[in-house]
Amino acid sequence: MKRRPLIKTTLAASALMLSGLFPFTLQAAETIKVGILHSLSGTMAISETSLKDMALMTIDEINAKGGVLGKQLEPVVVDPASNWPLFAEKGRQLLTQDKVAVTFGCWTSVSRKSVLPVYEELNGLLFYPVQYEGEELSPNVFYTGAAPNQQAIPAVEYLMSEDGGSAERFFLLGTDYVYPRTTNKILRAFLISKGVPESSIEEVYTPFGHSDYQTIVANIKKFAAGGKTAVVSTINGDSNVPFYKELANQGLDATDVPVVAFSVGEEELRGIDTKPLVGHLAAWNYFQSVENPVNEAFVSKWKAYAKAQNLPGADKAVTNDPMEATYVGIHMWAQAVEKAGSTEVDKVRDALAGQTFKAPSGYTLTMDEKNHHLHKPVMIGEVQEDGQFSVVWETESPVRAQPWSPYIPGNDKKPDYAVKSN
Amino acid sequence: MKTVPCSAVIDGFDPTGGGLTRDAIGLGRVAEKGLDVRHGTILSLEDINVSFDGFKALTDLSLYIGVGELRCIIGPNGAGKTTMMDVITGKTRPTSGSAWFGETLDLTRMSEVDIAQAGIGRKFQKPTVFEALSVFENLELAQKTDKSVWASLRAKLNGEQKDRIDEVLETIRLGQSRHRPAGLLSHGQKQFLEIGMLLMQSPQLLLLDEPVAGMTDAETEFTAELFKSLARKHSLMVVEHDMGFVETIADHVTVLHQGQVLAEGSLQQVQADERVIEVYLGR
Amino acid sequence: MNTALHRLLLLLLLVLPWAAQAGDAADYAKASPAKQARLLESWAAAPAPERLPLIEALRANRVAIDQNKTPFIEENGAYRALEGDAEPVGTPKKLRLNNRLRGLLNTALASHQLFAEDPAQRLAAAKRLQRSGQPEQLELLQQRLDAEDDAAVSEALTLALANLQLTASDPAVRLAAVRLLGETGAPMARVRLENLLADEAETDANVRKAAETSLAQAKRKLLIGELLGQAFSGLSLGSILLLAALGLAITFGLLGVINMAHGEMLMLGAYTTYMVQVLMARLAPEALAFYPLVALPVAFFVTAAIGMALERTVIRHLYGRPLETLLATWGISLILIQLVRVLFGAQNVEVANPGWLSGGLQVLPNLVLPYNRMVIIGFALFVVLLTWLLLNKTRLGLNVRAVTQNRNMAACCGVPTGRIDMMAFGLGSGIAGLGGVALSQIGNVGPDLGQSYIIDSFLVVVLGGVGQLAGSIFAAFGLGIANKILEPQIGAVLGKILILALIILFIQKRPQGLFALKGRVID
Amino acid sequence: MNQPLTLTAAQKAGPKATVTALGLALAVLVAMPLLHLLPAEHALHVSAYTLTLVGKILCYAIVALALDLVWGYAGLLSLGHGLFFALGGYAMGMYLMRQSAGDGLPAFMSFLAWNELPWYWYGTSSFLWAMCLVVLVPGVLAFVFGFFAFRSRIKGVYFSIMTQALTFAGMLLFFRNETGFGGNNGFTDFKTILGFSISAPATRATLFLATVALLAGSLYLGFRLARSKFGRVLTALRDAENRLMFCGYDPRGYKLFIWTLSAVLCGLAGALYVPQVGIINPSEMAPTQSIEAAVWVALGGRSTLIGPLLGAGLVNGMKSWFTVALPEYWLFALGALFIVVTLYLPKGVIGLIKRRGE
Repeated sequence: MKRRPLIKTTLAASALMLSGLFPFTLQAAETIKVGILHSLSGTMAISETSLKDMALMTIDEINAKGGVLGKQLEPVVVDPASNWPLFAEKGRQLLTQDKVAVTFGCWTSVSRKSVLPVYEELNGLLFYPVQYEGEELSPNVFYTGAAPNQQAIPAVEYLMSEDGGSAERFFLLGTDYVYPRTTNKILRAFLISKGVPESSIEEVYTPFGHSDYQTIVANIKKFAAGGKTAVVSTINGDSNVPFYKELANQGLDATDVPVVAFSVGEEELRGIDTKPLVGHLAAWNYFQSVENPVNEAFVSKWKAYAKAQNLPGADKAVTNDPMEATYVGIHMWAQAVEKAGSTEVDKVRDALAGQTFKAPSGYTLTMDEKNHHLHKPVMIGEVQEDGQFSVVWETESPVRAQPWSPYIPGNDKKPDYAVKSN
Repeated sequence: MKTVPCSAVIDGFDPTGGGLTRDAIGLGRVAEKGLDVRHGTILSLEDINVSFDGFKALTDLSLYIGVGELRCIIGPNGAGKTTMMDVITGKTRPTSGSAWFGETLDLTRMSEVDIAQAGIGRKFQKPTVFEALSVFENLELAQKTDKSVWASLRAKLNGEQKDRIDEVLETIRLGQSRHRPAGLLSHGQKQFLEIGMLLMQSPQLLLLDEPVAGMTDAETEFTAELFKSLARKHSLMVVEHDMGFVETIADHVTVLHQGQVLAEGSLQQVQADERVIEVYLGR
Repeated sequence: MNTALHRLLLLLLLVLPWAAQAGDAADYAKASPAKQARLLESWAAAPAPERLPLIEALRANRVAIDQNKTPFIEENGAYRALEGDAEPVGTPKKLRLNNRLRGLLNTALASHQLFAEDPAQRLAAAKRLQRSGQPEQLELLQQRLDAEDDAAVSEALTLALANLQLTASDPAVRLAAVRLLGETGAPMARVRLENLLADEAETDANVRKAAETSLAQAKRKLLIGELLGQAFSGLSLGSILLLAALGLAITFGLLGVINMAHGEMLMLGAYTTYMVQVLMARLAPEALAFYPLVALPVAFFVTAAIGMALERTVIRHLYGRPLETLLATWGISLILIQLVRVLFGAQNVEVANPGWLSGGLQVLPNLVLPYNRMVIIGFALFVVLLTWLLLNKTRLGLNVRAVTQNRNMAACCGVPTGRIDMMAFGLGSGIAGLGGVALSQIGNVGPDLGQSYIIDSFLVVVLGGVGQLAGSIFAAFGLGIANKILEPQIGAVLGKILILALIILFIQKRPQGLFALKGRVID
Repeated sequence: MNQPLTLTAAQKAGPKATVTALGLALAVLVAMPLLHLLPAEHALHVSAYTLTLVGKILCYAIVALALDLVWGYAGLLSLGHGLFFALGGYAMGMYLMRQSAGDGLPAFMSFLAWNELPWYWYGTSSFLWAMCLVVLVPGVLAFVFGFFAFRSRIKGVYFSIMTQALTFAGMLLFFRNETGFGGNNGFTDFKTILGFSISAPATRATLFLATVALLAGSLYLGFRLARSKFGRVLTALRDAENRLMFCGYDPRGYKLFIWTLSAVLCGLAGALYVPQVGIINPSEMAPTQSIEAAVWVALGGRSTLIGPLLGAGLVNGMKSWFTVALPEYWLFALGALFIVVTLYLPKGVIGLIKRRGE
């Protein structure tokens, strides 16, 4: 009798999943299932929860307009709990048990890398909405966030420009993740190609969850004495608050040493007192403060949705870049399905190439014909007292992504179109 | 009833130092020769000092126990009796002084396990047995055999060993409860079980801390007889408060006070000593 | 009196060309960013007092232009023309600033403030110019130095001037400047001197020699600052570890509860701080600056109450089974985290440093001691003192110690052990709550706050010796300082790994921690 | 703990029932991979999802069993078993990475400033050597750590906290990109194992069977240990270490043996886990993972062999179910479960079954 409960549970669990499936299979004629794979608990919940809500809002919006191919979209929300193997398991569940047509999800690179083999094996379709390090181009993934050349390189170019303060020394500071490492490697190669000597570049990494930045800020000060300095921060979300607090309290302000961050957006600023940070920078492809009718509608819709759903902190709801990328991704997928006339992955993939969408960033974004990345505008925003960014610089037109950065040796041999990694 | 089965259970040791009868004593090591007790003392403590954060538990303590002797140690609370036992069994290291087991084994340099394997057995003040194991299993673990990990993994009791366990069970009158978990025994039974475990260990020197505490009169009487029979071939050191018990067993008594030997001799001699009277009655 | 007259004369002189500068705001408003920068540079070199309001308004980002590019100043939502009395056409838009303009504005503001009445303001301006003085300002600085009568300001101005005089043509001037720079110990001085010496930039042998001496002097001063800074950050980290661990030293050290929910008590303390901040902003905005002080008792009582409730309902059934308390408190911690996540959202909440906890004290040119860290060090010591007093000087403390040392005996002596357990657990939780208030001032306030401190807290308590308050204090500061000594040498990540390895080794040596009770082994 | 160190529940319910239940469970577990080989349309087909899910849980069950050997039987609560599990997984992952990289460098190395393989990667392209590493790395680490810890008689809570520090240090080390194990991303995107495609049903079925075999083997090993004199010495050690020393046993050897054995079992479980879930990264070493393993053991029932397996199955099964059914609230359910079990089921689920049996 000892083993029974284990099996019972498994059986019960699968039975429940099956019974859960039934009503859906009955309605299968009317709905298209859409998977949402974002962590709602664990360390990544801080970032991913709002993406789940944004995805639900977008699905509501599409449904309100009559759905796709005349069918309603039906979201299937699961919680991979910031546990990377669980991402793969849940991905497989979405594809094989729930049979979703598409999945929107993942934030960290590692979660994407975890589900990637599953999506390639089962020929699923995943939309990934976050800026990342590149070095990947899967036929089963569409990347609606920025590649390094759509975020990092323009930001550093801005810092080197007169308006950006003509920085000549660069302090590359990041959490010891693969994304900061790769980005900094690209930046270093880029800076050296621009004639910045090695001695003017310093690269420092902190452990994940690092919260004591005293030594590092002291080092920045020391480094900054050598000339006009800028800090390029790839510090991961949670460590930013202690970093900025330390920076402000040690008396380093943006006019002396500006910090440009690649992982700090409106959502992160909600947790920070921004008054001492005014003037520090962030590089993204979208800011909530962008002024255009599409964005106004987008922001007010989100605020209304947050209020209606009674989301925590709804009175201070903000939009940010990954949220916009999620929004754009879902709409583009819906358009592609309409165009393909089917939700079949291969057809939708073909239809996505060259798809365009008028995005809240104020530009009409295009899905590249070949490389599964969006052409995106790059904007540099300055932190304002109210926790918003004011755009101080932007590219003239959307930039095509280079997932295989030319600044990494060996990448010139990589094909510029999606192939399975093997 | 058999009253003196123990001599049959425990290997005798050869006071002349031949020791060819001794077998493996654990971790696969075999003592080549038995204990060297040429001068007739099995335990010599000389000028032992122990202090805990400035508190002197033992001060220049010297004590000798002869081969085959049954020595009782008495003394008021805090006299250092248990600390002395800790020193002998290697649990506490003296700050200075020497402790020799026989003529060759320096106890201050040996680990608790080595000391136990060399032949010093100890019964604690509070009976400690392996409560989750049965009485039989308790004795099985205590028996003198190779106690290394590998040996334990392969160990299987042979007929001779089983017989020995049965004998001891008989001796300590726990034959009926052999399969009961030791944790369910009464206090007195636990005391006997622990004594039985000591017997299984067949040590040359037995340290017994208040062995009859919590025993009925009959049990005490039986214990006294048991000890006396043991004393012929083993050395015993008994710490006891029960003067009646001491009187029945002891040929030699040592009185400890404030970490020092206050008096030594036969019970009558000691009881006549004025300092002892003062210590016991004076406060 | 003479100098006052002098200043008045000068003011008059400067006010004279009023007409010529009447269009400053308009000029600025119409210029391109590059031209704006050049304008600001020229203003910095030739300050004019009536320009001050404009610069201040620009610096505060309150200048807006309407469709005709007429500049206005925004005051409480209303717009007033900066020059003339035009009415805005359409809604004026704020003029954009960037960091370059902000820097130039600061410099321009400083050179205008050199004329201020208040010596403190002049001093601040001179100090600002030490960092960002431009060669064009050489003449101005010289002029101001001659007119200055306040000793401190004079000194600061001399230094600001020295920075610019390194390129003077007269070797004697350069020599004096070099000597002066050696005495400052400012990080900039070192770089300037190094540049002077590098590539044979300085040709005069005397000046070179003086520069070398000065450089060595400057380096020495910087090193002192650095070492002091390291010591301070070690102390600061130690005080944070201590605050995080102190509550645990009671719940785990004294009660023997492996309290995995301890981190969540810190987190609840921090969230209480947030709630107090929000409530005070709404109810008593004038006293908002003191919200951390108000939050202290509130957080203490909130977390203590939660702790006592947990003790009553769950933990009391688990005394004597320490490893099982681990599981139950682990469950509690999961529930508390998710509860906060559902109530407040997964995102961090904003807890701002009030004014008196922002910024820092400039002790040496390269050493700033942030106020919040100094306050936290003091606060940690205060909490330790409080705990010590509570445990050693009160009846409650006596009872707690009695119960933790021998529960049965204490019960026999009439100590209400149940109540004491509850109080002690409440005390430990309350202290954790106080720690949470302090933590909210330096880091994130989010549902996961506690998780990041729990391992460190346990290490501190174990390293110090379970049940030893003094041990925890030594362990916390020891870990903090060791961490900060190692970090600059081998980086934060390896440093942390090395510390963990050292702790493991240390425990081998002293299995009972730093402060272990010695004595007869009791079985 | 006055629990004799034998199959308590088994004794009560009668050995026959236990053997039948175990046999039945084994039969189901062996049948599952075979059913997986059926075509997907077949009514009895077991999906890859179910198979990998159960396979994962079985790996966790082995960890729980290994942890119970040291905690339930020897009284050493390790809060660092995730480290050994992950090390075994990493050793296997190294082999799998080499398999998918062919002659080149593993993918993450080529874009992270590695020009050649670090020395500790040598030989990992050989399956045999990788298997040796699976056993050796956790084994040697556990041996060295245990040797010093037991020599200085670290026990109880101290031991738990030290093991926690150990796994935390390991996690930080593996997080570093300079360490050469792929940093926070770890290893993913495995293609083949011994030349067979890792996603082929037959490979999956084989891996699953290997896991079942390892579990059955560990169970048998645990059973034999529990019945041997060694097992009784361990129980004695747990309850009265001092007495045991005065009986002439050196506890260090015993602790070291069971501790190292447990670590090696974890390593093996990790090695089977990685190809089935397709990823290994430092978060497996997070202290919370190890605490969770302790929760499985406690929930199922300490000092029994079946309890930990039940616990691992129940918690993970519920986790998989709750994360879908109640994505936002499942932590409440899980947390409440821990509290209820510790408060009302001190002997775990197995204790409950036993009480029912009576």
